[in-house]
Amino acid sequence: MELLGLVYYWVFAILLMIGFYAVIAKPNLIKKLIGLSIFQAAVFLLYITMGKIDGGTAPILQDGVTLYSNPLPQVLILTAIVVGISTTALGLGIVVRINEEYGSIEEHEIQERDRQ
Amino acid sequence: MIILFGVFLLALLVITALAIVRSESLFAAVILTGIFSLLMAANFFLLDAADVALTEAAIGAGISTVLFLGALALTGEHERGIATNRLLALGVVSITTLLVIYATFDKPRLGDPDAPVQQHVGPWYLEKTAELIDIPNAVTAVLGSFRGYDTLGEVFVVFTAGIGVLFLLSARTGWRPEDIEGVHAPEQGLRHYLVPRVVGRMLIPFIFLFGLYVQFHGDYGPGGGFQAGAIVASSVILYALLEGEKRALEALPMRVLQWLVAGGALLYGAVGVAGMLLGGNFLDYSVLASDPIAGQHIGIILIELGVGITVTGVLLCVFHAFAARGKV
Amino acid sequence: MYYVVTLATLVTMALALVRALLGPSIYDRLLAANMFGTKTVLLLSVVAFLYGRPDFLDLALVYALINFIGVIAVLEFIRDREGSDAKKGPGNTAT
Amino acid sequence: MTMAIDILSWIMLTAGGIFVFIGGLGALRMPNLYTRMHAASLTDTIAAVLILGGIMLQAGTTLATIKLAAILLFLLLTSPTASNALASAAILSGLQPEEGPIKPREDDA
Repeated sequence: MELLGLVYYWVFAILLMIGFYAVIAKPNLIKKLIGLSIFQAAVFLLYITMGKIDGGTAPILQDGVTLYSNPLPQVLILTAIVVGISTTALGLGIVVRINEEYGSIEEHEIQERDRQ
Repeated sequence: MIILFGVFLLALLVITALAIVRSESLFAAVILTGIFSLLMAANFFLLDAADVALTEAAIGAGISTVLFLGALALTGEHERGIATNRLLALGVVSITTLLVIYATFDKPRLGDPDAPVQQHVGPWYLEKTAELIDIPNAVTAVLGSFRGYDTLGEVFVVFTAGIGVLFLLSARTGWRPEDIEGVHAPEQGLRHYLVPRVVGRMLIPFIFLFGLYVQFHGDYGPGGGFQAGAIVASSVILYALLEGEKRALEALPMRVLQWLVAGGALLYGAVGVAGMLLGGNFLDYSVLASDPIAGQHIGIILIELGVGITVTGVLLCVFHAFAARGKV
Repeated sequence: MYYVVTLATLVTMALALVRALLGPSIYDRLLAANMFGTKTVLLLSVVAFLYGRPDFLDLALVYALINFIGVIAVLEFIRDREGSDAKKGPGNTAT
Repeated sequence: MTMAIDILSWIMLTAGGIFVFIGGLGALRMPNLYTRMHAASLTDTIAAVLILGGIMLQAGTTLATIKLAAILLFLLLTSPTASNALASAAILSGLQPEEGPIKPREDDA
């Protein structure tokens, strides 16, 4: 039972590294961006996990409830999700432009074109 | 029991993430990303983060899929290359994973009320929300009032990202935002899927209405400008998918959208400046009305409105920019 | 009793996920994703009551409303692709 | 009276749970796309009615019941529509339904 409380952090670590693997090892730029959003999601999970309190409930005040989970991580992550999709859109925009200039979104093909 | 459900969902999350990275078809990867987001939202919900789950739902269910598909349509849907330095990458990744997992043994257990993170500011916010702001949703109170500067910054990041996409995708080809309106053939839209069109058209007003509800009910329940912006944008995107971009742009022209992008951020800033003019600090809403608590209410509603307008504008601008790029 | 329903929903989500991973066609994946969406709506509704905070049903409502958009977007995308493939030549079937 | 409502709602919830599970099993084990779609979409609908109805009985006359009714309404609208769109897209793309006895597929083994 003691270890069960750590599973969330392990999943955070695993997801983080799955995303990171996609970013460093996959040559396809869109795949890299998908990996980046998995990476992001892992960080979101970490923050929300830290804010949880046993026996607490969501921080929306209600009569007769005294214990609430921490609202601060939730605020940070709430805005981060929307910022995340905006920056992902920016990344996708850059990928689309790269595809137009180089005719490819594969890393090695782009590098080859650059060397010429 | 609930923690077991959570762990089960986490296991599914890891499987999905692995499948996303392994999948060679980017198209399948995008569909799996939708499932990933659903799992993420369910997990947030189990961890008491109703507001965050609502945001993830509003963004992940429609908009992120649509954006990725928009980019895929412009680039290509299959990975061609094989992973470079695969073994090296795997090695680095596995070692780092083990290191991070080793580090977690020193972390406080899930839900520990004595964890350091629970000792500071968090309890203070909960305590003071009832006293200083007097709205039930502590998340909205922290977002809008206690940490209004942060949120202002985030809104400007969203704003900048939207402007960035418009700049990038209007470069060189001589494409101007206004041109989108002219480039579409009239037979756009899901003309030959009759049933989805009829049902979808029926749903659009409800989605829009629900967006407004989330916007203005954000003080009392889960919701607020960020979620509402995404939901309203979803309803317009659905309209564009069903009826074609041209009709959507007739309803909400690009010019209006650009005004929305700037206007929301400006409204947020203007509320801050109004506070200064009335003798308070920047983003101090207490001076907006004779009663400080009423002033806080007015301030939070106004800045949430600003957030909602900017988010709607940016998401729609980005969507139209991708869609138009494909047709030029 | 809510626990039984939650458990059934979770197991079904796992089954749907397996279908989404196996494929084989893109429509199978899409079907699984759609099914996953409705199951999430049910799960969230039940858990809202399990937690005793029924005001959180908003979340399930969002999914009930906009999960549809994802499916429509993917179908639109497929239609565009098929359209451009058809111009290049026949012989293209769903994979 | 409350007893009767409780029993009825538990029955509905359990039946809903069973249907959900059957649907999942069908979507996984059926041999081709159209049969899978059949299993998934039919049970989706009945399970949603049963489960949400069961919760509604528990909730009584509150705002939650109205929200549940709205959720049910939208699910009943969108879920069959999505199935329909999916099936018609699959047919249009040339994926023909198989006729005659069903051949088992390797990936289900």
